[in-house]
Amino acid sequence: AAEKNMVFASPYGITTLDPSVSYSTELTYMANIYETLIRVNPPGSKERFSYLLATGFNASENGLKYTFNLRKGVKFHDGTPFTAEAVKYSIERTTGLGKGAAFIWGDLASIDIVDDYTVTFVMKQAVPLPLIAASAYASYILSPSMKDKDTAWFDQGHACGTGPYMLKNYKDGESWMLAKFDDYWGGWKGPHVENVLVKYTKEALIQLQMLQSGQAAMVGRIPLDSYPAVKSGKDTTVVYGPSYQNYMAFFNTTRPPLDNVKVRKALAHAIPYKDIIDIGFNGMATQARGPVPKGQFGYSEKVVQYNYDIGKAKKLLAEAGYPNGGFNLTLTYAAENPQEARFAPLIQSEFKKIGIDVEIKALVWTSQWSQAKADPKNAQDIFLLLWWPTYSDPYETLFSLLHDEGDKPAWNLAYYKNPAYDELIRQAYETTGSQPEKALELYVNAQNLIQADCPVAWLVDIVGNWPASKRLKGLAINPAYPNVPFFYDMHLE
Amino acid sequence: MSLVPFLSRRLIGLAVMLVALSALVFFFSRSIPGDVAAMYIGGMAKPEQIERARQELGLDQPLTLQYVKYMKKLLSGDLGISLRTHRPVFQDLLEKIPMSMEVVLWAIALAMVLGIGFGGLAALRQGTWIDEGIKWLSSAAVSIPIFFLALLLQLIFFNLLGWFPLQGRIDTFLEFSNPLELVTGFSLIDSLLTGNHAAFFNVAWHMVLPVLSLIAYPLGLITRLTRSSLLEVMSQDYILAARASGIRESVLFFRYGLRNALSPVLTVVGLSVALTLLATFYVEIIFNWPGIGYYALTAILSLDYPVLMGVTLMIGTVYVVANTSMDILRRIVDPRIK
Amino acid sequence: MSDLDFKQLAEKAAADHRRHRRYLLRLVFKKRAALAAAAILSLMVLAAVFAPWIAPYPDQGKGEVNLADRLQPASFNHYLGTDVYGRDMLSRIIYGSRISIFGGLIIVVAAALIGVPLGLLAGYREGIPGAIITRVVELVLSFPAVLLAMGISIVAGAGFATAVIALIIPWWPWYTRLVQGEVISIKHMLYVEAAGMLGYGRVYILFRHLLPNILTPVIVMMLLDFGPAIISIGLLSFLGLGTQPPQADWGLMVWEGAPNILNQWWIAVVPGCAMFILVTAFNLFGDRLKEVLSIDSNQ
Amino acid sequence: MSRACRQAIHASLRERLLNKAIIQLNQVKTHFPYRKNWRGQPAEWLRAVDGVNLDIVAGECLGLVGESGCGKSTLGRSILCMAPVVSGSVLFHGKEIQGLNDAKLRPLRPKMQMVFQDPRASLNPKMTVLQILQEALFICPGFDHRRSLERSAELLDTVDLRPEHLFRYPHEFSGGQQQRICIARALATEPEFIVFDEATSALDVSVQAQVINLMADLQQRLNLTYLFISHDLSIMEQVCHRIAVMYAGRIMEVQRAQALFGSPRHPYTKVLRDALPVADPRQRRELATLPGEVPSLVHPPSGCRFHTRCVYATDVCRDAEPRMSVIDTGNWVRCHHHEHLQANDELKAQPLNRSTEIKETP
Amino acid sequence: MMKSNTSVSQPVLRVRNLKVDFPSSRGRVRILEGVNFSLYPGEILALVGETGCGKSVTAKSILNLLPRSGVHRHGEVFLDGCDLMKLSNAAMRPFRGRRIAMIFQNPQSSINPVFTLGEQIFRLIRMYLSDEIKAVQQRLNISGRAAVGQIAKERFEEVGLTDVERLLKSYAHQISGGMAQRYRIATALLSSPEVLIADEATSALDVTVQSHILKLLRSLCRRKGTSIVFITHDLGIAAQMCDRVAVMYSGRIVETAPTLSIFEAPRHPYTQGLLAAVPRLGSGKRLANIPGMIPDLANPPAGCRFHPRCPQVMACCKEEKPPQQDIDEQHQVACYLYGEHVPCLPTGHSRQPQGAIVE
Ligand SMILES: Nc1ncnc2c1ncn2[C@@H]1O[C@H](COP(=O)(O)OP(=O)(O)OP(=O)(O)O)[C@@H](O)[C@H]1O
Ligand SMILES: Nc1ncnc2c1ncn2[C@@H]1O[C@H](COP(=O)(O)OP(=O)(O)OP(=O)(O)O)[C@@H](O)[C@H]1O
Ligand SMILES: [Mg+2]
Ligand SMILES: [Mg+2]
Repeated sequence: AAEKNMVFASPYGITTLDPSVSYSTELTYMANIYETLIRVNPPGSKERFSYLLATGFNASENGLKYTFNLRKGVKFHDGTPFTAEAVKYSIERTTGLGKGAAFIWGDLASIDIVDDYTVTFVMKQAVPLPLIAASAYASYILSPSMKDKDTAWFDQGHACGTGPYMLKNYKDGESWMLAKFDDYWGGWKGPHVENVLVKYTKEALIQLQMLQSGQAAMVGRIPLDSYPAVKSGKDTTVVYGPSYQNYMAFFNTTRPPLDNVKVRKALAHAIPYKDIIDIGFNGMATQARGPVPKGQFGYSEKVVQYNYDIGKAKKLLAEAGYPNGGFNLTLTYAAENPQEARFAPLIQSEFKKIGIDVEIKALVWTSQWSQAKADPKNAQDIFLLLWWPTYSDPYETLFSLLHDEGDKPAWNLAYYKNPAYDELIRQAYETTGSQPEKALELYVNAQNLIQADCPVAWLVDIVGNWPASKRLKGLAINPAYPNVPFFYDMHLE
Repeated sequence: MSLVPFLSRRLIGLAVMLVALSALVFFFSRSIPGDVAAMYIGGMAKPEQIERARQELGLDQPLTLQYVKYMKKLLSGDLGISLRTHRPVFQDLLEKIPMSMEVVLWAIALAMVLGIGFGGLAALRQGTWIDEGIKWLSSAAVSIPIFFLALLLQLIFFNLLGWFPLQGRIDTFLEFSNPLELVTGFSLIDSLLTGNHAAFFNVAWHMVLPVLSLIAYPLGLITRLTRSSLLEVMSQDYILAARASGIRESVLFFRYGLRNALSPVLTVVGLSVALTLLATFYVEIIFNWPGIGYYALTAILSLDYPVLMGVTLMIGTVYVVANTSMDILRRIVDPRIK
Repeated sequence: MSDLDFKQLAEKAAADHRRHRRYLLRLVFKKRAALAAAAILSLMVLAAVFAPWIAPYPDQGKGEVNLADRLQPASFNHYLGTDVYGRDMLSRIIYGSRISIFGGLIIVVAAALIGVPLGLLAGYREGIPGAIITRVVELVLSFPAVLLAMGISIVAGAGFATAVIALIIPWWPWYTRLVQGEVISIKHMLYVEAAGMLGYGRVYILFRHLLPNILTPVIVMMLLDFGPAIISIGLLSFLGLGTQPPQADWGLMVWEGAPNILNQWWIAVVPGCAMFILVTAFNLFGDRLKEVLSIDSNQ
Repeated sequence: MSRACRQAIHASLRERLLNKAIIQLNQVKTHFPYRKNWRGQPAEWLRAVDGVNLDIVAGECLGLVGESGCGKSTLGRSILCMAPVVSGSVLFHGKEIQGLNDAKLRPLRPKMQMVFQDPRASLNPKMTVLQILQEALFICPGFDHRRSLERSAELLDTVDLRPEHLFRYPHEFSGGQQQRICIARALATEPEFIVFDEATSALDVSVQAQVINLMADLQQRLNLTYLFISHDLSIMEQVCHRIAVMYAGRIMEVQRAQALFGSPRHPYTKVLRDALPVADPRQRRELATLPGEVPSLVHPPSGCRFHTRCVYATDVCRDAEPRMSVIDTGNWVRCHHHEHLQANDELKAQPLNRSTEIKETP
Repeated sequence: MMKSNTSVSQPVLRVRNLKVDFPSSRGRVRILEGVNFSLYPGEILALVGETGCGKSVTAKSILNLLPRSGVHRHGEVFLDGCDLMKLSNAAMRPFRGRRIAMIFQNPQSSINPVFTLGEQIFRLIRMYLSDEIKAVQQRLNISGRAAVGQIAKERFEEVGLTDVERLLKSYAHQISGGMAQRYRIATALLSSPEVLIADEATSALDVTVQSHILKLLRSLCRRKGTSIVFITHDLGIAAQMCDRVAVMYSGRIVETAPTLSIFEAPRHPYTQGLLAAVPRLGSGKRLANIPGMIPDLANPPAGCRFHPRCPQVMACCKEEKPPQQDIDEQHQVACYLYGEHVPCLPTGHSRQPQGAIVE
């Protein structure tokens, strides 16, 4: 008999349970409790989208109007029937609150209810609305019966979506249960996990032990060096898949010696990509080729890549007037991120070989960020960053990270200024909906512009993974929703 | 002499201390670089969003005004809202404190009983191998870093021997069959209150290793102190006089000597409470114990200053309360103390 | 009386006092535990001082990665095995002793340097200065030290220097307390009054009479604080708030090694044991010294 | 010092008293804050010395005797301006020294010194004898290291110690030797006046004899004036010219030493004398006792302070403070009934309030 | 003054050749080197001597109160024919307090500071006087508890302590030295012991209080038939209070005699020196003193330990310990100057000028 209960030892905590506000690790659970209208399918699938609460949509000619047909007979957890009103209510609540990832709806003009099961989104600009509506954040549909409830109420451990699971027994910071919602529209025929106990577990070591001792069927993160053992374990395995997450190192281009493009290039050549992949990620990464992760729209082999070449690095340094290096740089990383802690010393060690002393500082993320933003003159020289797109379109990444933000950037921490680049990506964005090929070409050009100036060293694209029990079937990774295990698709043997 | 003025003096002291403490924490935590509003919004927020949050949180006002507002709210038990979880800090603390205090109190109580026992035994058998053994063990106990001890205990008792559970306060399978329902937050008490006996024993079993890790330092400290204090007391005139009047050695030791030796021990017990509470930071990480330490640690890593303030005030209060109650005990035990 | 005369007498007395000190030292080492502790301490101090010459792989001790030899158990090439980056554990331990000993020293000395003068002042001027200092001491003591240290580490950025500073801040009040108590008990001693009766002022009395007489307990406390200070540095490093990689700090090494403890246990256990041994040695030695000093002062 | 010699001094004392006393105390009151109110100001005072008049004549040794805690040490300290005198005047060579600031007192300090009961506690354990003596010497002008060495050796010689002791620490000496070091330190500044505060109480009989002999010799040789505080009357008789009897912060009687023992004027003195166990088994007698407890110095008894424990007390004792009745120059008593007492030793007034006396059963 | 009939009755306490070694940093130190004395029923024996000569050690070793680790005791202590030295610590217990009681110098510090006087004396009453409790219970028809209180009250009044109720609830630090010492006397004499050892029982007290205590001790002991060993360094007390005096010097009793003969005709040079150093009323003479210092016990002089300070030292004194000699039946002295065998004559030992003892 198949087991209905499973334990998930998860390092992903909950910062808020309000689906309109959620913009953090709780998405791991949100996507199991709430649903969006549509969902992006992993690359290589037959269809681009799966249809959840919507059964289909069509766009107007100019790309400003999208009409969605909604699924009938769907119920919220409290029994409220799902209608177009719920869609309008949910999205307007999100934009009204204006928190979290609400900005993705920035170009929304209005939502019009056509009838109970038809709704129209009117946009101000031609944006890829289906991607937005499929976003892992800010696009969940919640029950209009929760109208008088505020964020605080949700944060007490309440939820009311249409997803296959209901939130139960919520103990903040300890554990919570995702329990089967009997009236789920998908039904419970076939093998499905019915109850998931999420055991909040921060330490990788403990997750490993829980997995190995059979206390957990899947975990979020295990010590890097234990992947081989888990992969080849008797009862354990690791499920891999692409993720649209990548690591990068911003160079502070406002200050010598990094204001010299040759120095930056030298550094980009001196980064030990292979070591970072092998040791920093235990092989679970590929060398990045620019800001757009492999598999995502906008990625292309045509983008120039910097390879590890210490000879070239030395030569470039000499050309730049630093024949034996001889300068110091500071590198900061987020203290919460064990991955960065692990590979930062590799960079440091390698840079030492070309005569550059790197001082590594672990700062709490917000401190690191503030330091980088506040004043370029006092900012760190190298800033390590883990990035993931809010929805799977390159524009957000390219725009956020490198468009000219002046002296008070939010994300352009290289202080990179290139009007040609800004123009290129704007054009690409606007053509995405109508001429994808043209858009891709523009994006490649834009990326090569960046590579020529080398304000950022693109380190690695991460391979997503879930260490899990061999008995757990149906676990897969959808790069558009990194970190979301869709429990409904799983079952235990 | 009497307890009432003493207590009221201590209470006033406590209040003053907390005000000072809160000011310190407030201005200190606000001097930490990091955009609080951005943090509150979370993720990759847009500048206008951050600006809105800044206003919402009142961060655009002068710092002193913010402090005054904070204090006003504090008086009504409102510690503000966590920037990270967006939940009221006070409520979070109410949930987390019992979880940590449960282990801390067990550790302290056991450390006190065992420490006084071992210390007494060592003093009683001064110079013998028992004394030597206890001396070595207590030296070792205060010398081992808590995180290392916890790791070792886990390695030995879970991985090698499998006697004790790895993590958490209750086995996961019980969460399906007999989920722990919280009433007071003290899981042992709650499991009894809700008649959940399976959970009771399970929770107790889960507590063993964390308590063992926490106990080491205070136990060593108390043992050593009891021993030396008792030895000093046992050479006092009044003990000699009592012995000369034919009082039985055991009575002499455990009734006369121990009570006299207790006063410095109690001081250390008081200090140990706050110390052990801090030590839970480590133990909770290693044993995945969802208490205040874990909570504070997460807060600190995300610069969640309302939480930090709450935690600091709480630990400061625990410190003062523990010390005060130990002072009261000391006055009861030793009438000479003014 | 001729000049020579005095010199001889002084020599003779000095010789006697030297003999007494030697005798005390012998007394300290009469206990085998103290002897062993002292041996370990001197070994570790020597190792720390001469690290570049002793460590088999000084560069790895300083942090250079050696990816070819990752995660190796003990062997003739690496007596204590290697860590995640293939660095020689023995070299790391030797370099780590520098941080522990040096950090402990700075913390203890700085805490004493801040705490002692304040304690002197608080004890000697019991009025308003005394009351203020006592309050401040209480306040700082009631502040959760780890949180404080974390806060400082965050403000100033984690690192060895900030960790040390972060630890000094909650540390000095203990010295103030100790000294204040000692001064209050000493300042009513008759020899202090005698000096006052000769017409000497407060400052003179403070430095000539009070300071020398509180020094012994302060030094004993410093010695006994060494262990806790070393542990505390490790505690901060363990949380990632102290010394930063690739520096070799024992607490940090335990933290780095902890994820691998199931398979490559030595990466975490060796530095943990090193710390445990060093701290135990300090404690045993400090205890014995305290014992002997108290015997001496009873004489 | 022979008896004849002492009598000669007494003869001249009378004249000198008329001329000049080295120390004159006039209504000196030294109060310590006893309990503080909520504002931290003293609400009650402990009246350790409460209106003392006393003259100390140059060259004499004045004894001060009394129960423990009656204020003897405090009086000694008050003379040396080391206690919080609240009112009254202290004249040194006719000059007011009470209330002077530290700077003004500094030149006077060397002229007055004190030797304490506990020699061990009065020597800094971290200083050698030489350093201790040098500390005293360097207060006086004109001492370099050489001079101070020589002078220190001289001082040790004066107190029968040897130069090699200069480089030793106090704990290397016996109690008697330590006390001699204290005396040497007191002598170092060439004082005119020394207070010995129970300087021999902690010493053994034989050592006490050594120290007392030394004190007497020094007084004669260096023409010093002593205030000799003790609670042991038998020693006082040996060394003092006059004795002052103190009770609960007041001086009750001042008399020449022999006279005090022969015919005590104050009932308290009488008790003190009769309670003394004399080291002569042939003179066995009933030792006198005092009923009741030592009165509180915070709330001292009204009238005559001794009336609560005095067998001769009458109503007047309770109500009125007795005057100083001068017996002859420099000698006086404070008692309402001293004349009757003098006339008739047997006089027994109606006892006022006495706690039960111990009944001796056969 | 009654004089005990020492020649007739058997001694109640007999200490024979008591030797005590202490461990010290410089090796073993012989603190007592053969102490002999007897205590007769009803008498008060004064034990006098300088600081550190071993008076307290003698007292403590009689009751086996010395620290246990490393201290060696030899000799015999007979109480009524029973050798206390042979008893284990536990077997000593029925003797302590019940048959031999002890009072210490500093009364306040010998009362446990954290218990009320009542709590402490009640425990002792229950321990010693179970019969009397029953008797009182029956006589007054009250509970056991009340009977204990009643007895405590009686005993307090016996030593002249009034306001009993308050005292029973007081702690040591709340009462004066005189009261504390009276309380100690009351507890020491609870069980009417045969022997009371008073170790400097009045040294910390004022003269007037001292006389109270002395009177009290004498009268109570007379009444209860308790003999006293009164340790003191005040020869005045010895002269006034005691029947016999034993003079101790550096771990040995050098002279024992009835009070009168000691004071009138001291034989041992040390006794002579000691008496000469005592200030006497009306003598007006310069005090004599004994030159030199008490010997370093870790490195004591050979032979008679007094010889380096003795004005009449002889060659033999430096070699061998002088034996105890009888001057008469009640007067013993340990000195070569007396007795039948005088092995040698005084040498021309260099003496310091002030050392001469002139009578
Ligand atoms: N510095 C002080 N502060 C407060 N009270 C004091 C101080 N010095 C002395 N006293 C009090 O003053 C009273 C008299 O003390 P003092 O030392 O003068 O007595 P004494 O006669 O010398 O006694 P003793 O014989 O015990 O030395 C005592 O009750 C004492 O407690
Ligand atoms: N517990 C001990 N350990 C080591 N030596 C001790 C101990 N008790 C006493 N002594 C030593 O024994 C010697 C005799 O001490 P004791 O106390 O008997 O002297 P005492 O005659 O009572 O002197 P005092 O008049 O000062 O009370 C001293 O030299 C003392 O140092
Ligand atoms: Mg005094
Ligand atoms: Mg003694």
